[in-house]
Amino acid sequence: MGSVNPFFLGCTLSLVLSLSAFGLIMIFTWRRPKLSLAISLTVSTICLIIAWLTFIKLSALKEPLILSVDWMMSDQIRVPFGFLLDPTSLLMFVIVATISWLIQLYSIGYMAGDSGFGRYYAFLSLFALSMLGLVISSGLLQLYICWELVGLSSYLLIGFWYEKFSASEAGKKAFVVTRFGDIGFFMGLAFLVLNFGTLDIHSINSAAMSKAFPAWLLTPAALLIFCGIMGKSAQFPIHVWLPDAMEGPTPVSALLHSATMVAAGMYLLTRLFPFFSCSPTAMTVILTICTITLLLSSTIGMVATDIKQVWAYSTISQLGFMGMGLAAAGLTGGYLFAGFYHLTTHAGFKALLFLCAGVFIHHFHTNDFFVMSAKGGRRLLIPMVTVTIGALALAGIFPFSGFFSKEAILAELWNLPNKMWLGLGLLGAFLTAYYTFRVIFVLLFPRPQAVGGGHGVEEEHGHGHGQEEEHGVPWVMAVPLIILAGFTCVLGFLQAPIQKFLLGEVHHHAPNYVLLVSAVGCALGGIGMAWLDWGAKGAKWEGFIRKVPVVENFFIQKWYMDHFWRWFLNTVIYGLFSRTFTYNDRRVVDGGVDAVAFGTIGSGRLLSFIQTAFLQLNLLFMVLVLGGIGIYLLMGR
Amino acid sequence: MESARMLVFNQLETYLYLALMLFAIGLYGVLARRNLIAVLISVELILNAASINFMAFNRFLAPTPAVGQVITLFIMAVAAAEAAIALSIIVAVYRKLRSVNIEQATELRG
Amino acid sequence: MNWLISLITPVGLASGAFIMVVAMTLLGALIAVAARNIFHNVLGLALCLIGVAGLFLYLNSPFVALMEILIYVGAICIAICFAIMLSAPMYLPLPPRHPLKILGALAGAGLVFAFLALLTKKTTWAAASVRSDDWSITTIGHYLLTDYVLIFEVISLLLVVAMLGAVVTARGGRGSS
Amino acid sequence: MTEHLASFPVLSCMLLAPPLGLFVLLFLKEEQQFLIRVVSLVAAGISFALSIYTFAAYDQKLGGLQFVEKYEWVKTFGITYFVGVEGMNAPLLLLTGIVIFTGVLTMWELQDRVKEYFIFQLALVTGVFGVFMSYDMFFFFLFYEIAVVPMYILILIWGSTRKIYAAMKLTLYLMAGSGLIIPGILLLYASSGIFTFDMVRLHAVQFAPWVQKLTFVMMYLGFGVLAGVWPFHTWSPVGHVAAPTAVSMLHAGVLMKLGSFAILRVAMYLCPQGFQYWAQLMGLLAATGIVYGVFVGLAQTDLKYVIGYSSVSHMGIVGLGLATGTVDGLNGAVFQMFAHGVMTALFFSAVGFIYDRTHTRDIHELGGFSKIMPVASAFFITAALCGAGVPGMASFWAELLVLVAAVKVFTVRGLFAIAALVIGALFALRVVQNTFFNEPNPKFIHYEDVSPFLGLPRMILIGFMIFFGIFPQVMVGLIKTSIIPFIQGL
Repeated sequence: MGSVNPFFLGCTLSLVLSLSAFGLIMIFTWRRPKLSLAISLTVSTICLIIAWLTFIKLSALKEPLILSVDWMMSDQIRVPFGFLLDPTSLLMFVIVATISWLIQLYSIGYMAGDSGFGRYYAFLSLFALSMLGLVISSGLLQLYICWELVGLSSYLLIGFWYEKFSASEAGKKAFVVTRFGDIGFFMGLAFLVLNFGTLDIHSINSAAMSKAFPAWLLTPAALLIFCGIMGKSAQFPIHVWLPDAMEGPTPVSALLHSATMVAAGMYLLTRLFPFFSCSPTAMTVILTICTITLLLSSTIGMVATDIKQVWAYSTISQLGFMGMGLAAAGLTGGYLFAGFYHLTTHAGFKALLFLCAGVFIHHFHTNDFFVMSAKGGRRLLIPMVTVTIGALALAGIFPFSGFFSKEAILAELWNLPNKMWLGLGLLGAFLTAYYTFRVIFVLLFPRPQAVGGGHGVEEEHGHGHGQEEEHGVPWVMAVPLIILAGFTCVLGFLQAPIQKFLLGEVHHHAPNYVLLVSAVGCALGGIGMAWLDWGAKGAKWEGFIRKVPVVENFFIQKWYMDHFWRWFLNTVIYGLFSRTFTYNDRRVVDGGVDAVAFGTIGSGRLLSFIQTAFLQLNLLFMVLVLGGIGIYLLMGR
Repeated sequence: MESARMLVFNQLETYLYLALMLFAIGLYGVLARRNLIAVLISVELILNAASINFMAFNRFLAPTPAVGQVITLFIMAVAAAEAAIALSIIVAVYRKLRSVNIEQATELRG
Repeated sequence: MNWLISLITPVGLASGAFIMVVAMTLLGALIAVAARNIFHNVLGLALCLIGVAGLFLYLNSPFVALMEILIYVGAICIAICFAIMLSAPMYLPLPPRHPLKILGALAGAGLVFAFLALLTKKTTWAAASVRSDDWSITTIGHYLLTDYVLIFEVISLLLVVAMLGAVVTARGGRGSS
Repeated sequence: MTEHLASFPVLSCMLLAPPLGLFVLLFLKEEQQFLIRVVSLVAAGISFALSIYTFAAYDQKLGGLQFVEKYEWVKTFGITYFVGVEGMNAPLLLLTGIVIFTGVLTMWELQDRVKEYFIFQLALVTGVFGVFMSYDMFFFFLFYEIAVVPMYILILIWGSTRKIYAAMKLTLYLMAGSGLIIPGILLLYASSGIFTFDMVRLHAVQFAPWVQKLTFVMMYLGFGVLAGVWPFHTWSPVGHVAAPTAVSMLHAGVLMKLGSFAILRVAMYLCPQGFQYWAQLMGLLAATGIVYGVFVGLAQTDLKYVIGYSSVSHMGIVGLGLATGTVDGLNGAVFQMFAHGVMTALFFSAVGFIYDRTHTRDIHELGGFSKIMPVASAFFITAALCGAGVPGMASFWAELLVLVAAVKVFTVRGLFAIAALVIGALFALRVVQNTFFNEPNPKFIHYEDVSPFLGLPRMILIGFMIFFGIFPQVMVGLIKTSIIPFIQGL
């Protein structure tokens, strides 16, 4: 076995180790927090090292490295197990490994004393396994498997505090809703494998680039696969699971929202970018859906009072933004860089924002940022600074990372012939800045009397309250914040190197000053608007949207999407199909069988009247019949 | 010899028709009589009809004339067994129903 | 008078005796099924069986005829007499005959008779080409203990079982003494 | 099909170990409970070990029938004792070994009529092993009936909810099925012209099309009853509910596979034209069963009913795979038989543990069991996730193969079956949420968790499930060796 590629070995090792960490903890050490932590963190560190080593060793790679072995070889369906190591996957590999390592570190503090500590780390290992497997997998089917595992681990982690009804409900919702999208993905895969023959990402992309796909195959397959992306990346109309997903522990939300679960969708879009861009129809659909998502989630974010919910909606809107960037690039023949770059930067600052929120929540035992503010949230210095950095990045302010990536996406939108998309993108940027700084200003300028503006957000409980009185932030929680804040600050200036790494060359555009000014203007306008509403001395602490109560209510009700799905589930699935089928089973199928049984018994009763027990009568009939038959037989002779 | 063969008691059919009559009379008894003992007597008639047939075939057709006799003996043995059982059943039925009328033994009526 | 003289010839005597035997058989059978008194039935049966024994004599086997009288008349008829004594008293009034039932029984018996008569008539009875004329009792005994030994044993088993069964059944089943 | 004779009668030993154990049990006293259990366990263990051995020692390169034993039994009727292993029955023998072994361990705590219970269970298993390894139609049917009949007694004596009704219903259904099978078998036997029950030889006979069509539909319906084909499925949830734990395990885990396996082995193998004629109907019924099962299961409140209907749905996947008549589909169908068997056994094993303690299976009354019995809950949740088609478990691969093949052959039905996956997930998670999550019911708070010994059988089941989930090629490669010649023979 001397000829095994070391990279293959390394990648496999990281997956196997993560899996065995999960298995070990679940089977043996789940009752022992310290041991579980040691196992999980060791594995995570090894994965981190492998990821960075692979990244560094392969950074000068010209051609994508494809390593694969057979996994399951049926007749027409062949699933290889392998890795496609190209710049995109390498970058993502590093990001995932880093963020999951940071979150494991952070969770030491956050989850300390929780009764399910060991289980928590087992699930984190599973999450790492599935996400690492996802980003480097060479075939779509392997990707789909990891994709489902990501869904599984997010289900387990969102519903981690299973005693709480809302948590278990949210976990179920996340799994089922994303599964709803995955059906499309699966159908797309089936369609593709039956008509194209292979699900190898590289060959699909090469075939797409050489226009080997007929349109009848391309567009349906692309749209079906996009269904899966919609589910995972929480795009309209199946975004409803993501806001609820914050029922899990906050580090999980950070993981989910930054580098793993939701990123998986956009990552897949990036991965199959050449394939998708061959179908303008599909790209237009994607663009439309992402734009709707962007606006929808930004407007809901404006009225949410739960800090995690605001960040959740901001995630959805940023994902929509990435999708827009990719779709626009696809339509104009551009590059995948902008969207993917935003995915990268977003991973950093969104993890940062969630971890900061986690510190606040951990400290104040509430999710409502109005209450945090009243209790003196701004006195927590490190998280306050870092959350502001994250917010600035999210709003797209120079020199933070978000600025650069948003500029890149807006540039792609600029290239579209229809400028409506650009306008909507700018509107999204404005709203993003507004709701982000609504949170920041509320935290910075507390007004104790205003508590109660919240809508009864429940306290996140379940973890130990041992260090209730302990002031300050434990270092295991602070270090990840600082690291991530550092990333957020520097990542923007690495645009050119990253672009070179991803695309192999740097595409210099002449700076588009109109776009620059309008984008920055929108961001600053949003911040200004937030300042007027929430920050300034005489601000009313009322969103400008309150002037139109109907619209505000519409936003507070989350565009009635939750209501719609709830209605759909209760009335159509449970009420219509399930009830009808059950009734049919009981009455028609079972009833039919019982009717046959009773009919048999009844006819037996009926016929039993013939049994008079007069033996001679029976015998007489017998004799008569026998004689008759005998004579009949003899007649012919 | 020729005339001897023509004699009525030297012809197979005579015995067959005789046995047949016996059989029909027995059958009539089985079908018509109400007394269980009378039914048993009728059954004995039927058995005898069979015996006669065997003996007749034995006399006129069979290659080895001992075989039919052996079988007739068997029939007698079986008839004896049958009679013993049937009579004991009759006694048991009488004890239970205080009657040997076959039409009153109707416990199996559906 | 010629026929009277001819009666005294061996053939004539044999024929006359044969007619008597046949008459005994049929008369006995008719009494056995038709008489209303159950005891008369038994006597009719006995008469019939003696007739059958006579037939067996005509069929060339005195041994079987002897056994017929011994077993049937001697044993079975006596057993039936016992059964009559053990069951319903004979002085009880008999229920009236049911004409429909008689008619049905006649029809059934008649139909079967017709069928079998037709069968007898239509069949060509062919004798075996080679026929031995060994009618001796020795041969019968020989057969019983060689070719038919299994049946013989089974019959003896049957008799034992029947006897036991008769005893058990007549006793009134388990538990009663 | 080439045949490779065995030097050591592995299969006969596997087949005879349970009846031998049964024979020993006859001489034990009811009071010697421990000894009774040990004897049953040893008997089951021998079969289990041999089934693993055949699975592992089967030579995939050589292919064909291996471990063959063939003795003439009744020459006049052409009946031979003919057993063997090939790719399609090796997994099922392994499955039977796993389920009987874990089943005996699961029933370790049984107190009521222990001796009789294990006697009947071993008798049942003898039949199951016999069906899976027989290549003679006479023995096939004989063992089939042996497997079916003890079920009646097992449910009637050791069962629970509505057991008399359930046992009667199950038996009548299966007997009605047999009533269709026997004429089918005899028709084949009579019209073959060679008067043999040997399936390999019968396979070479070209039956007239009408014979094939008639026989196939009779056998499909007859065996389909046991396989839980919609709409002949209603006996199965009722039966599962009434049966004691290990019997449910055997019943849903193994017995239902007898039906689907028989459809594959007898009906499709001997009547290929009949299969082609009826494939559309098979596909339709199977797809209906898949969708229907999950929807009905969604409305159930009894844990075992829920699992029962999930079985209907999963067996629909087996049926759909068979109906496709492609290598992928059949691979998937056989794999699904195995995966579903292990999964359902785990399901019932976990439910049985909880029911034995709490005496309720109403999901509204249960709740928060993850707090009370974390290990028992983990077992059930694992099974539920497997049922929801999560990758990493054996059933994922099976469903993948079947569904993709189904999309190829019956596009619309295949798409419906895929869409049922989401309801399947909802269905599994709803039960998990109601039973194991939320606040615990205070009534049950003091119950103890699974002991390591009783956890062992469940761990074995999970182990197999995950092993074949991670290394599907071990299974698919084996199944493929027999499916590819099978398809070529169609």
